[in-house]
Amino acid sequence: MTLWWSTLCVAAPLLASVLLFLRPKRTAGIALVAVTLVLIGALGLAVVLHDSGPQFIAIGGWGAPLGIGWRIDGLTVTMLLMAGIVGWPVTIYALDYFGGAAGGRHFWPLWMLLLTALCALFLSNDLFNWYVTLELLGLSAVALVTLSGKQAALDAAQRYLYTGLVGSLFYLLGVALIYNAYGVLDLAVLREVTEPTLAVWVALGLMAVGLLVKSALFPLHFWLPAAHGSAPAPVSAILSALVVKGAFYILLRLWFDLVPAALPGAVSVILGALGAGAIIWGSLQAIRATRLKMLVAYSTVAQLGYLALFFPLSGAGEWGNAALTGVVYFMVAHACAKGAMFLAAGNLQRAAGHDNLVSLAPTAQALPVSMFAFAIAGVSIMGLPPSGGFIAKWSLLSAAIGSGGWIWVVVMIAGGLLSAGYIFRVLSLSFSESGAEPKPELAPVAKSSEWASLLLASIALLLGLNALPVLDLLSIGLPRIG
Amino acid sequence: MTWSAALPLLILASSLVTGLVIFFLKEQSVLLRTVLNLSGAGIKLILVGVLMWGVYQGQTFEARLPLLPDIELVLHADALSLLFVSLSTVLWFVTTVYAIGYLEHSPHRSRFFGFFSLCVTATVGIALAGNLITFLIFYELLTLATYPLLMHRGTADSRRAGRIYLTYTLAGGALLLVGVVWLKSLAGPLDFTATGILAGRTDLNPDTLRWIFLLLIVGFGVKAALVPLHGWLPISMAAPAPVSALLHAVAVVKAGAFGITRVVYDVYGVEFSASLGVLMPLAIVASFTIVYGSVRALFQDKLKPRLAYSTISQVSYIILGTAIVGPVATIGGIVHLVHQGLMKITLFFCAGNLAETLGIHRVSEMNGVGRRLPKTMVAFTVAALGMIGVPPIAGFISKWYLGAGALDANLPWILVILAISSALNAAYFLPILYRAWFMPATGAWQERLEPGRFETHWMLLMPPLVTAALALLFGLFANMDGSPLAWARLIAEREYLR
Amino acid sequence: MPKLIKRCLPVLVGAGAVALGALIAAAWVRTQENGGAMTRAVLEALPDSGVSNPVTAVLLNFRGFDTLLEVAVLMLTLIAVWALDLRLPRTEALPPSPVFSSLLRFSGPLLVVIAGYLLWVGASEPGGAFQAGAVLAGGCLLLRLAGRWNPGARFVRWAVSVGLLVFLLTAIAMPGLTGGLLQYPPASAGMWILLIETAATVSIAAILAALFVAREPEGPRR
Amino acid sequence: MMVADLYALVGVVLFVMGLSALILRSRDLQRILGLNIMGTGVFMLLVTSAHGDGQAADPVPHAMVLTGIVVAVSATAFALALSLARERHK
Repeated sequence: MTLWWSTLCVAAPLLASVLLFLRPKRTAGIALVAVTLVLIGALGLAVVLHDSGPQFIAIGGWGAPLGIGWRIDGLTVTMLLMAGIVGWPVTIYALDYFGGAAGGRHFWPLWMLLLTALCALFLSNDLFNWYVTLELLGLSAVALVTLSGKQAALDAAQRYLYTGLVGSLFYLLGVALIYNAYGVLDLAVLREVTEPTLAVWVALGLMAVGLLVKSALFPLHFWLPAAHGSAPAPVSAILSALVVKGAFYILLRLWFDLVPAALPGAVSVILGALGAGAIIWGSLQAIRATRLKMLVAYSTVAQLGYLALFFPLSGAGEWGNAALTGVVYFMVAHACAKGAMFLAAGNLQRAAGHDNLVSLAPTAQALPVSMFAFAIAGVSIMGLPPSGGFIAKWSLLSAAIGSGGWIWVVVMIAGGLLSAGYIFRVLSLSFSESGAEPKPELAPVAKSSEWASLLLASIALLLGLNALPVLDLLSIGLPRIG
Repeated sequence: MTWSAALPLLILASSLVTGLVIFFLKEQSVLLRTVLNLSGAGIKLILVGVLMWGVYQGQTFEARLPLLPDIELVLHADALSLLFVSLSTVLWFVTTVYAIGYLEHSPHRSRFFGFFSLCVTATVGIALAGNLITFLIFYELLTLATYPLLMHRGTADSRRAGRIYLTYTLAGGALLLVGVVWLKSLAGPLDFTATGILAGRTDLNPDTLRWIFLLLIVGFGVKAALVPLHGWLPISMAAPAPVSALLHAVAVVKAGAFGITRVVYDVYGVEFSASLGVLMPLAIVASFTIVYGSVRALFQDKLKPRLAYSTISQVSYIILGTAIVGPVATIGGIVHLVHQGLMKITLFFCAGNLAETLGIHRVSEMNGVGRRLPKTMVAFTVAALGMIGVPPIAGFISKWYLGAGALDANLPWILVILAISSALNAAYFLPILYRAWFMPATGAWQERLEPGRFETHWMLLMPPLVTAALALLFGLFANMDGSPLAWARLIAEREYLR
Repeated sequence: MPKLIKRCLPVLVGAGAVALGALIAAAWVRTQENGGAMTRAVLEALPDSGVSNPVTAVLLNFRGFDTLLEVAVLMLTLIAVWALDLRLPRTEALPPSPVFSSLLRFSGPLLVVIAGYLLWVGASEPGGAFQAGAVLAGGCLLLRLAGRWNPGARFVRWAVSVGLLVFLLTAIAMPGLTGGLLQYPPASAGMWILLIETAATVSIAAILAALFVAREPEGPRR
Repeated sequence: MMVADLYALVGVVLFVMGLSALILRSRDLQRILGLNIMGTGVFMLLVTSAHGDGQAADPVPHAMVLTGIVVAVSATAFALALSLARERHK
């Protein structure tokens, strides 16, 4: 049965992309069905995991060294569920957003291909297969950014493309080095074989640089704000919530399987420092941003810093598990919250025709549902209870305090307060005295769009009420740390 | 889900559900909103009554919801939580009536009452919290729920007040989070137990415990308006009157004081805290706050900031009671939690009436207002005298017990502090009473009151009278076994190692 | 300040590049040979892979999933280029010259035969779908430049997607036959691979030609 | 063994040259060329790793290179189209 569910996750969106390319007329049904099938596939896998633990699938029936293998454990299924949960409201939002527009008919096949790449990436357990999925993911993301056709979007897309390709080539060079040394691409086999030689260090270094570029960690993030800020709203939601997580997921897998335990502390501390830099710098830029979508994009840069904090915390013995649950929970909660934020920001931009914060107050008051969604998502981004972000922040904090990493505690607290700085800057819009200037006439925003952003935001909230089901799922086949 | 687990959840749900429904009500459906508001508050009142009766019979009520593998959300009804939950529910019902009357024609009322109900849910959650983590969760929820109320008017200075309020409370909340996580990683589950979980724990290194205590106290001190952290309170007077009444007498300020009481009694245990030597600095800070608040209140010409500074000093009585080791002082501190709530809310209701009906904001404009608003000013006088500590009214009892407690713990200087602050209270309340009753009216408002008509909207008049009467009753019949004093005695017995 | 950076940037980047190169080269030289375990595994499994050319076996059987995603990448690129809506000037036909038309008459069919041969020989010699597709695309462009061929939108869309469609449908159908995703029955593996390769050739030719034209054909849909 | 290492060395040099060209040059075409040279460098390395000193060459790197080339082609096509679109917009 595992085969059927996992194939469903990959084949459904791929088939949908071809059908949408052939006959783009009936877009609504096909795309929505495909995303629902991905969700069903992920839920099916979750059930199978509960009954019989982690699964391995050899594609084409060939054994590990020769063929490509799929590894399905708690982490994989959590990521697939994340993709499905965020994908569903985004698809509903896009139905209305791209309704009649000419750009619409290209959005659907690209979005389905992106979803295929994501699911294939989460399932895969093979270094080179990851390269191909990364490439498919990167190119479809860049193509989606260009959809708005504006000059800013094209410039941002080009910068995004170049950095993405450089990142992929660095990753491929790392794969070449590993293959030259051990002659095998499957991660499960590699885990037993690798020892900390120079070749492995250089290969991992190159792969890490490539993946950090593609997941926009601090010094290598310059392409993200412009790309996410100028893309259409559903595209920015997909980019910030899902695409950057793909590269980080691979880094996480490599960290567990290939990185030898005797990693010098300095490397993880440097990564942590980059994360801290991302949190501080990203939040400051967000506080200074003049446009709403740029604010949310810089917030993504800041929140990705939290992910990098995982590395210094994960080496901390029995606290490592708290760090892992923290970082994975953070990825899921951030995906839902950031997706909802971009959708809400999109609603405000469509209604007002612009998104500069200075004159957005009347629009904010005219769209209470979107502002409510933005507020709930903001609560999760700030890590305040009762939200998923709080659970993630709690786990990371307890890992940091447990292992005595006081700098990381200070960084996380400062990050939380700074994020409150820019989130409440937006929320105070809905309280400003708007009686004075005349009511601007607002473009109609579909109810379904507003409720889609609220649905995604409340999922981020529900994640905070009871973390046990997600953590039980996550612990199946959890790679032990240290 | 037995009845004993369901009741606390029902109490929470009664205001949460009505709040969420009110959010999505249209602005014009006034009747439905009022009915929902009052029924929500009414149901909560009844449920809390049932809860008190149940606890009185010896039943234990506890709801446990799993949150993380080693952490649970616990709602537990013990004597201390009952005191605060009953106070907040009664005062909530009264404030709801007042708010409906006060905001009769203002915009955004659905949004206001939505967040209003979220606030009460958070306050009741704080009261019923069974462990430090649940307390923290509802504590942060309270910040989020009160921010929109503070910003309700949307004027420039209410936005400034909101910003300052957020900076203080979020910073405090962050420190609190670090303290709680640190304590959790050291001491495991932090369920509140009568004489403190850490009481017997000599294995933990005292210095770390002192650091954690500091973090917790600063976290709670922000909302309890201890001196260096009180900046947000006077500025947040820009909010409408029911919100100021809510912030000062029931929700935010009390949450901070209640937090400190929980930490000292049920987390550290009062003897263990004394042995750590953390209570003396707390007493000193509290005393300084008492005097500082009263002194600043003297110079405030505007009525609401004066009441704000008076609150800063009054809340520190509660913390002072907690900081003095001894059952008598504990009784004084805990019973003041209730008495100060009643008296302060009366004062704010009257201030609201003055502003709403006659447009009076400054003490200097209050000459002869007693003739124009006799009932309101009677309530104001009762509450003001109670604040000063004049006998029959409740305030006297808590000051009496605090003084006796200080003598028991042979800390005479605290008696001096109490005397000074009572004098200062008199110094800033009596002139107001003198102006209102004995000075001829100079304001533009009409001197005589036409007979037969209420002096102001009945919904604005009833609440202060009810709370003033309660303050008087709790003062006169303090020794009855249902009164807050009896509850405080019950709590105090439990808190000390026999 | 920026002028200073502008002047010493090349030196900085050069030094960094040399260091990086030295590091990679050192890592490469230092690694001992991996002993060719993979080669033995491939040669061992070759007989029941349905083809005799090991590279094609790896490409279409052992690591078939990579190739499936790769065809998706090609199709994705075409959609992306069409989404850019370049509106390039329509490539008008070259003026009719006897040399060009005779070249066309001779090379057109030849290219198709070469493409067919490359496709067929892929099973045993170096060749296969990508090489054949590229040659076929060359042929299509020749016809387009001669203005002889302007296919309709419907045809182009079907030609572009037939490769991915066939590959995906066979991949999904395989569990029915052999119980494994993309696992061909050993007996008829060669036949399945040829089917996929043919469809892939058509698609690759169509995609590469369409990429050259870079203009979404206005079909009946407009 | 020397010859294989020579090819590997050339591959590394190409990679590094392509990278520095990409960073230093600002015109689109030069950057796309830089990217292609980097890709070729990596493919050179992959092909050298297939070297089986004497017996048959390892087919898997060859397949990887084939896939890599197709991906490089599509990336370059998209990059060229994107720079064309930007020119047209100005």
